[in-house]
Amino acid sequence: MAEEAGTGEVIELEIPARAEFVALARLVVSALAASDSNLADERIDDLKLAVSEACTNAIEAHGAAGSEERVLVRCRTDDESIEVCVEDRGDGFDPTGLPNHPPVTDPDRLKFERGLGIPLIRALVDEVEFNPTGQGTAVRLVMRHTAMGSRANGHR
Amino acid sequence: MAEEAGTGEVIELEIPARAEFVALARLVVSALAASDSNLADERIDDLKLAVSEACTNAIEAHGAAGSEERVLVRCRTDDESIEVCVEDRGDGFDPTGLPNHPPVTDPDRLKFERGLGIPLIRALVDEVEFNPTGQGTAVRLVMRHTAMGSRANGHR
Amino acid sequence: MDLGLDVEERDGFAVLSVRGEVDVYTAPRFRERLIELVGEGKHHIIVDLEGVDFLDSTGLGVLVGGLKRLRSHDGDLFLVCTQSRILKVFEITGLTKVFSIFDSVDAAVGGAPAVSGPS
Amino acid sequence: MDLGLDVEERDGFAVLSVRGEVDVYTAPRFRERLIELVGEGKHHIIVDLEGVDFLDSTGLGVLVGGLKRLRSHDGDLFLVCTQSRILKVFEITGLTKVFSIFDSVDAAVGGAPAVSGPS
Ligand SMILES: Nc1ncnc2c1ncn2[C@@H]1O[C@H](COP(=O)(O)OP(=O)(O)O)[C@@H](O)[C@H]1O
Ligand SMILES: Nc1ncnc2c1ncn2[C@@H]1O[C@H](COP(=O)(O)OP(=O)(O)O)[C@@H](O)[C@H]1O
Repeated sequence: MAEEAGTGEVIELEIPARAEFVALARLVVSALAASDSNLADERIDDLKLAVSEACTNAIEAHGAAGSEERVLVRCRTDDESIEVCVEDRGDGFDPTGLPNHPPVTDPDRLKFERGLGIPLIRALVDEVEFNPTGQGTAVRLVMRHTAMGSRANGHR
Repeated sequence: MAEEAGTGEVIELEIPARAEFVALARLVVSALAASDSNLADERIDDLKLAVSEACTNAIEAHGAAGSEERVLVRCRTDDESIEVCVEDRGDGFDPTGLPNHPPVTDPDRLKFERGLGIPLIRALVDEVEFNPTGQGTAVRLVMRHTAMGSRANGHR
Repeated sequence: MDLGLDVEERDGFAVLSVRGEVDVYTAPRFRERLIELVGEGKHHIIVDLEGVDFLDSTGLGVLVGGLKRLRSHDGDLFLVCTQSRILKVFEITGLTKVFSIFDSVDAAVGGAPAVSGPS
Repeated sequence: MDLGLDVEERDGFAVLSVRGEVDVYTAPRFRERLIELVGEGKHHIIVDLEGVDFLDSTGLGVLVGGLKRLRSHDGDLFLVCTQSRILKVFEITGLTKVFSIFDSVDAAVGGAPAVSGPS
């Protein structure tokens, strides 16, 4: 849709903080990314997955905080990249303080059914920031047109 | 997506007032409507077309008014209906003052390549309102679950 | 969003096959292609809408404009369409009485009676 | 959004074929179906992911939970997956070393060497 767009088009989607709406965020982001002829299909899939993880976390944060507010997904496309910002009104968290998983070779690894979302996000997109907003968290995901090497092996 | 949703879920999409983004509005509305098991496919198509017409008019109104602002598409789903409101920042208009087309049997009918959007909208949805907002126009489209008879023949 | 526009010659007709979504964004390309064809002297055009997933009033406007242009050259514009959701748009706007609509390109080329059209 | 969950018996394995998108919305149904199967005494389960269009960390969590549960019954959970975009999710998270992943249900049933898996 944005193939001939100028720089800095902004598209916003606001969804209820409920699990069934994450699919809508994926749909919008992948349609936008697909209209950007500078992004390969594989990188569109990566962005879609990262957005899905961020929206899932946002919705869970609203659930934990008892917030009835909606989650905002703001997409910005320009000549160099597509940026997706997922803003929630949850209680925030410290992304540097997340527990490390045991190595996959350790049988204890199976104790961890959760905690895979943020490592995935970090591995999939070119840039990620977790910003406290005062009211919650804004997760900013950037996918650049010139694949600066997807960081598929860069997670810890 | 909203199949198990309670009443009054609100989803908002804000798009740049550019022709290439109308497809995104269609995509969101049809995904939402499709997740509502109470709407038949045919009525989903009707709503999608009506929304597309309203967004096209909104974008053209922004173009005419020189507005750089975005167009807001607000969807509300509840137990009885799906409602889509398209809000623009254009110069407004009088929907009752639109010219009547010559009857289709009149050769002069071919002079009219335009003016088909609002008659289509009126015919496709169960309810339509054109509300001046002070800053532009809000077009409210309602599709009810119990087909109260699509008004396919009710246009003038 | 891609709009497919393929042209083929069939027994003196130019058959323009449209694929994808015809809306305010893609309609200008459709209009230009039609005008180009008329400019090349094709005055009997069949527009095949079987591959169209979506068509709104902007698309109808392009077709009405094309028909007007062709009539002024003593030509004609036939449509091929069997999809009910596309036909519905013509019905609501009364344009089934303006366009000759056929079930297939073969029917349109072969001069079969139109499924609907001007009387 | 529908999640397809079909179960079939194959030579002592229960084959659970998943279709559609596995995310935070649909994962609970997937988890329940797995737990149900284990409860019915199926301790050798093959999860066929070939019909899955999307799988996120919630889906991975369901599979890890299923594997843990089956191992505690001396059973196992095998995966069938050849789609690169789905395999990628297992690779990034290191789970290719945790699950035995096969090219086809036949290969998984027949005891062919896994394409990847715990060493
Ligand atoms: N937007 C957020 N707001 C508050 N806490 C968050 C947010 N995102 C992540 N977290 C915290 O970080 C943890 C790890 O997240 P993640 O890696 O996605 O795994 P999971 O969601 O499966 O626990 C979450 O359990 C949650 O406590
Ligand atoms: N949202 C709007 N804001 C301002 N004017 C509008 C709006 N919607 C429709 N109009 C006016 O009504 C006219 C008829 O609209 P429509 O029936 O959709 O046909 P078309 O857009 O092809 O002209 C438009 O040409 C425009 O002048």
